[in-house]
Amino acid sequence: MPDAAFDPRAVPGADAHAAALHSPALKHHFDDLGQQKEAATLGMWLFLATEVLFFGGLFAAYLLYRVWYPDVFGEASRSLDITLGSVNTLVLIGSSLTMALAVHAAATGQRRTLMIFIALTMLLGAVFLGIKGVEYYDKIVHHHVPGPSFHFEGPTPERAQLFFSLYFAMTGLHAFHMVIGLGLMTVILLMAWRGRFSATWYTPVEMSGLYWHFVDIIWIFLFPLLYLVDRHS
Amino acid sequence: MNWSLPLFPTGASTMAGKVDLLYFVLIAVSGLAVAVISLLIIAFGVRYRRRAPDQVGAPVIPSLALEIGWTAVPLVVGLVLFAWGANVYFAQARPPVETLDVYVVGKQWMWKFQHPGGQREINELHVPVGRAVRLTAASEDVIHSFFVPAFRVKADVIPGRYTTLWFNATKPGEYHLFCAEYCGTQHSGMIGKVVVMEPNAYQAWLGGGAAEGSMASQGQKIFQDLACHTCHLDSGQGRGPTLVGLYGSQVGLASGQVVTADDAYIRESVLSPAAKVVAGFQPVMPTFQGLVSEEQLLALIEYVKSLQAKPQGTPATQAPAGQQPAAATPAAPQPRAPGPAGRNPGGDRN
Amino acid sequence: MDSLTLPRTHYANAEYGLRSWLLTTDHKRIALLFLGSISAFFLIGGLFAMLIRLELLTPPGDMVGADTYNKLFTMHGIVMIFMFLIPSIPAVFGNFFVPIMVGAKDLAFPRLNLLSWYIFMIGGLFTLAAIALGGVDTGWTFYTPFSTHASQSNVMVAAVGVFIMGFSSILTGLNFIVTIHTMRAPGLTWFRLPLFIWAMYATSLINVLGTPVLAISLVAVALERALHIGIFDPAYGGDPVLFQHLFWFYSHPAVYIMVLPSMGVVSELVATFSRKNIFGYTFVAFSSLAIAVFGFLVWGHHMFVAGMSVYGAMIFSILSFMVAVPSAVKVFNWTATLYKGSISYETPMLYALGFIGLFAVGGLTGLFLATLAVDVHVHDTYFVVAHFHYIMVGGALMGYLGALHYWWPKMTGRMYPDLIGRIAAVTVFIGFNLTFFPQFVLGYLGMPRRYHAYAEEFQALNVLSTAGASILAVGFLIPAFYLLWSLKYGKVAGANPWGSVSLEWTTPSPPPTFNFDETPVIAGPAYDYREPEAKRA
Amino acid sequence: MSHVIPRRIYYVIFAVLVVLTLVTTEVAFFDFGLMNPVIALTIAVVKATVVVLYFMHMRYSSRLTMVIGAAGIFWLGILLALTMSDYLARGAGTY
Repeated sequence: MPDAAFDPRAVPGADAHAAALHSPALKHHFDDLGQQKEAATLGMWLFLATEVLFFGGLFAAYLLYRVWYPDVFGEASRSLDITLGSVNTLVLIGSSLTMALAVHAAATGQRRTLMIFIALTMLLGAVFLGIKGVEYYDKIVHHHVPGPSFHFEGPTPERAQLFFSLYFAMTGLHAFHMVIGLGLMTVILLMAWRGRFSATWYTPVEMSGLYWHFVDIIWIFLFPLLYLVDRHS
Repeated sequence: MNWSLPLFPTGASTMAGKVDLLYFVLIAVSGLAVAVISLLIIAFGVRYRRRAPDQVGAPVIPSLALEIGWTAVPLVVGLVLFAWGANVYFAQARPPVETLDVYVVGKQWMWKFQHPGGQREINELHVPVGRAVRLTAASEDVIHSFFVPAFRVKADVIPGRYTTLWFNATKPGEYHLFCAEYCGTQHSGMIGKVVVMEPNAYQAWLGGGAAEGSMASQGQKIFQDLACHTCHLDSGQGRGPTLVGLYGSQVGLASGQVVTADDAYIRESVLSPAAKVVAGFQPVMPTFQGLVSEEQLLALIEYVKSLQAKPQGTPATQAPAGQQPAAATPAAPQPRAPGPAGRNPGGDRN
Repeated sequence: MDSLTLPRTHYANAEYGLRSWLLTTDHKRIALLFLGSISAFFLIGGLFAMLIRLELLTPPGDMVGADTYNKLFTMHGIVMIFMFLIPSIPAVFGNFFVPIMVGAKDLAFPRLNLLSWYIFMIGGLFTLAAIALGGVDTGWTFYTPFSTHASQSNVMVAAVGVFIMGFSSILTGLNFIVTIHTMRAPGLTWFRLPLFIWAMYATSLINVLGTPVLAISLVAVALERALHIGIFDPAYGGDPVLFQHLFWFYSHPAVYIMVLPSMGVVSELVATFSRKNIFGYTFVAFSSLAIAVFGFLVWGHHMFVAGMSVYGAMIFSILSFMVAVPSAVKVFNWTATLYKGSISYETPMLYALGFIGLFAVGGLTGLFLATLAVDVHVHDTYFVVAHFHYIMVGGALMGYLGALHYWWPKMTGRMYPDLIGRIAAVTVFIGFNLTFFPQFVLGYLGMPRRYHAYAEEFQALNVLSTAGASILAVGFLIPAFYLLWSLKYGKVAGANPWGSVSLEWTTPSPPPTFNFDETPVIAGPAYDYREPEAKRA
Repeated sequence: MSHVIPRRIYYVIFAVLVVLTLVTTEVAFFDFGLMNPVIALTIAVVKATVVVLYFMHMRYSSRLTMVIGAAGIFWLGILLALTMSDYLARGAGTY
C-alpha cells in the first residue's frame, strides 16, 4: 500500500530535503523539489492519457472490423509470424526491465549503471525495430501491403486488406513511438554522461521511463490483438 | 429579387404533421424559457441597478431546493421531449409493410431513380398520392443525403450499403428534392423535384413507361449476360444455390449462422461472394466488384425478388435452409445428389 | 481620486527586443503572443464569412464559382474553429490569468507553454499554406469518402495543419491541469477558486482527453488518401460512418471547449458587476465538470440520419438531453446572481448579459437537434448553422469580447472609452440577431447547408441575414480601434478599476513579471463582497 | 514518486511478464471459442497493470496520478462502448 498520508512535498531523507531546497535544479516558480516532481509526474501521466486515446482511435476501428469480419481477421492474423511476434514481445518486456533498472540506478545516484542500462534499453529497442523490419519485409515480399500490389489467398481478399491496413497503421504508429523513445534515450544518455543527474533530481530519466513503459504496454495489447486471432483453427 | 417571404414549409406527407407538432411544442418550451430568463434579467437589472458608486450587493443565501428544482425540471421536460421524439423517429425509421418500392442511386451531382416497372428518371421522382413509397438508396461515390423538406424526410445515402427511407405523400404537387450532405462542387446543383400525382394521372404516367421492359426483366438480362444462370439453376443442382423463393427467406450459412436474404445480403453475395457461403456449397463464385454497377445490382435484386416460387413443373428441390441439418454438409465438394422424389415436399415455402 | 500612475516596471517592459518576446517563458507575454495571432486569424476567418454572406445575396450564386464557395465555407470553418475559437479564451486569458488567480508565479511548465504557441503558429502556417495553395473543399468536417477519394484540393496540407494545432491545445490543457492541481497558493482550496479557474480546468480536461482522437482520425484520412491504408474505404469493407464516430467523439466536446471558457468569464463578470457572490457557487462549479464529462457521451446526435442503428440513436438522444441540464443550471444561477445585486452596465457586463440571452437560445435550439424526429428534418440545414452560430458567436465570442474588455485594464494598465465600448456591444448584439435568427426560419423551411446556389423563395431571408452580417462586422471592428487607441491615450486604470474582490485585481496593472511581490494567502471564499465588518463576523 | 524500491522486485515482475507472455501465446492455440479473445485480453490487462503498478511506480504515486491513469482508460472505454452501441444495435434496425 502506498504511504498512508502521502504528502506530494515529501522528499526522502531530512538532509536531502535541506539540500533539495537550494538545489540548482529547483525551478524558480516551484516552492520545492517535491512539488516540482509531482507536477512533472502529473504532466507525464496526462500526456500518457492522450496517447491512450490517440491509439484508442485505431483500437476502436480494430474492434469494429473484428466484430464484422471475424473469419477474415483470423486468416490474416495466421499469416503473421507468431514466433517473431512473441520474441518481439519478450524483447520489449526486457527493455522495460532495463529501463526500470536505469531509473533505479538514477534514483540511487549510480551514474555508470544508469548509462549501462539506458544503453541496454536502446539496444533492445533497436532489436525490436529490427525484428519488426524483418516482419515488414516479409509482408512486402508476400504482397500483403495494402495498395495496388496487394494480394491475399483467401475468400475475401479486400477485407484482408482492411486487416493489413489496421496492422500497418497500428504497428507503424507503435514503431514510430519507439523511434521517438530511442531519441529520448539518446538525450538522457548524453545528460547522464555529463553528470546532470543526482539522487535528488533525475526527473528526465523517470519521465522517459514512464514513456517507454507506456510504449511497451501498447505492444502488450497489440500482440494478442494482431497475432493471436483464431490461432487454433 | 424574389420578394416572397415563406415562413413555414408546406407539409405534404403523413409524417409532416407529427414533426411539426413536436417542433411547435419545442418552440413553446424554449420560448417560455427564454422569455422567463430575459424578463428576470431585465427586472433584476432595473430593480437592482447600482445607485451609489460604492454600493455592494446584499449577500443572498443560495437555497438548495431551488437548485434541485431547476435541475430536475429541465431533466424531466427533456426526457418527455426525448420520448416523444424517439416515438416519432421510430415511425420514420420503420416503413409500413405494403409499400411501393423505388430504387435511388445517388451519384456525384445527380439522383437516378428506377421504378420496378422499368421507368428510369433523373432528378425527378413521380409518385402516387396517398400510398407509402419506400426508397432503397445507394451511392456510387461519396455520401449524399436524400432530403425532401415537404415530407420532413431525410436519409444519408452511403456508398457500400443500402439505406432506406419512406414517406406517404398526402397532397399532389411538385416538391423540392435537395442533397443535404456536402458532396463536392455541384452539391448545390444536385437537386430535383418530387411530383406527387393523383392515382389515375400516375397510372397514365406509368403507361408511357419504359421501353426496355420492367426492372425485373432488365435484371434477368443482366443475369444472363453475366452468366449467373450457369451456376444458379432454378433446380438448385448447379454449383450455386437456387434463387427461387430466396428473397426474404432465412438462409443457413456454411459457418452455421442463419441470415435473412434481404437486399444487403444479395448485394454482398454479388460483390464479395465468399463472405457468406450458403451451407452445402463451395466458395467458388468469383467477385463481380467493378463488373456490375449500382443500377445493375438493383435490377438484379428486383429480378431475384420476382423469382418467388414459380408454379413450374419441377418442384424446387433446394430444401428450405432452416430444416437442413447443418452438420450434414457433405465433406466432398461434389454437388449434392439430386433426389427429387419426396425427400422434401417442393414448393410450399414457409 | 489621486491621479493613478502606471507601475515603472511590469511584465511588458521588464525586457525589450524581439528575442525577449519570441523566447519568453512568462505566461503573460505568451498570452499576448496568442492574442496577436488569434486576432489576425479572426480577421481572415471573418473575411471568408463576409464573402460567403455576399455570395448568398442572390439565389443563383453568381459572385464566386461553386468550387470557390466550397473552399470559402471550408476555410471559414477551419480558421474560425481551430485557429480562433478553440485557442481563444484558454490561450489568451487562461494563460494570462490562471497563474495569477491561483496565486502562482507562472504555469507549471513555462517552456512547454512557449512551445505550445510555436506549435500553434506552425500548424496555423500549414493551414494558411493550404489556403494559399488553393484552399481545401471538404468542409471543416473532412468527411470520408469525399476527403479521402473525391476531393482534389489540399486536404493533406490542411489535415497536417489541424493535426499540429491539436498538440498546441493538448499542451496548454495539460499545463493548466497540472498548475491548478499543484501550484495553488496557501489557503486556496478548490472551493475558494474563482469559477473561471473551474471552467479552465474543465476545458483543459476536454482538450487533453478529446484532441488525440481528432488527431488519429486525421492521420487515418491522410493514410487512406496517400498510402491506400483504407480504414474507412467501403471498397475494402470499411465503413465511412466510422470516421464520423471518431471525428465527432472530439468535435462535439470541442464545442464545449469553445463555450465553457466563456461561461467561466461570464461567472466572473456577473459577480463583479453585481458586486455579489455567485448564486449556488458549488452548483456552477460542478456543472462545468459535468459538461466536460457528459460532453463526451453525446456525439451521436450529429449522425442521426447517417444510417445509424435506431437504438444507438436513442441512446445518444437521451444523453444529449441530459447534457443540456448543466448548461441550464448555469444560466439559472447567473440570473439568480443578479437578484439583490448592485448592478452596473459597463461594456463587459453588456457582453455578459448578451451571452446569457443568446446562449440560452443557442442551448435550447440544441434540444431541437437532440429530438430525434425534428433532427431528421433540420439536420444539415440552416437551422443547424443558426444553432451553432448562436453558441459560438452569441456565446463563445461574446464571452471572449467580455473577457477582453474586462481584463484589458489589468493587461495594459489603461482603460478604453466605455461609451463607445457599449455602443459596439449593442451593435454586435443587434447585428448578430439579424444575421442568424432568420437562418432558423430558413432551416426549418428546408434550405440545406453549404449551398452555393439556393431556391428562389429563400432569397428574402438570406438578404436579411447578409444585412445583419454587415452590421455584425462593423460591431466587431469598432473595438479594434478604441482598444488600440487606449494603449497610448487610454486613462490609467489602476489596480482595481471595477472594484472586484478577485485575486487578479490585488496585484498592480499591468502586473510585475512574477505576478505578486510575495505569495498571497487566501482567507475567505471567492466573490465575498460583504461589508468588511460582516466578513469579520 | 521518488520512492526507491529494491531491485529484486523488478526481476520478479520481469519473470511474471515473461511467463504471462508465454502463457498467452500457448493458450491461443487451444480452441475456447468466444473465450479466446477474452482470455488473451485478460492476460494483456494483467500484464499492463503489473507494468503500471511496479515499473511505472503507480503503487507509490499520489492518488491523483492513479485518477489520471484511470481517466485515460475510462475515456477509451467511452469511445469503444458508445461507438459499438451503434454498430451492435444495427441488427435491430437502422435509420
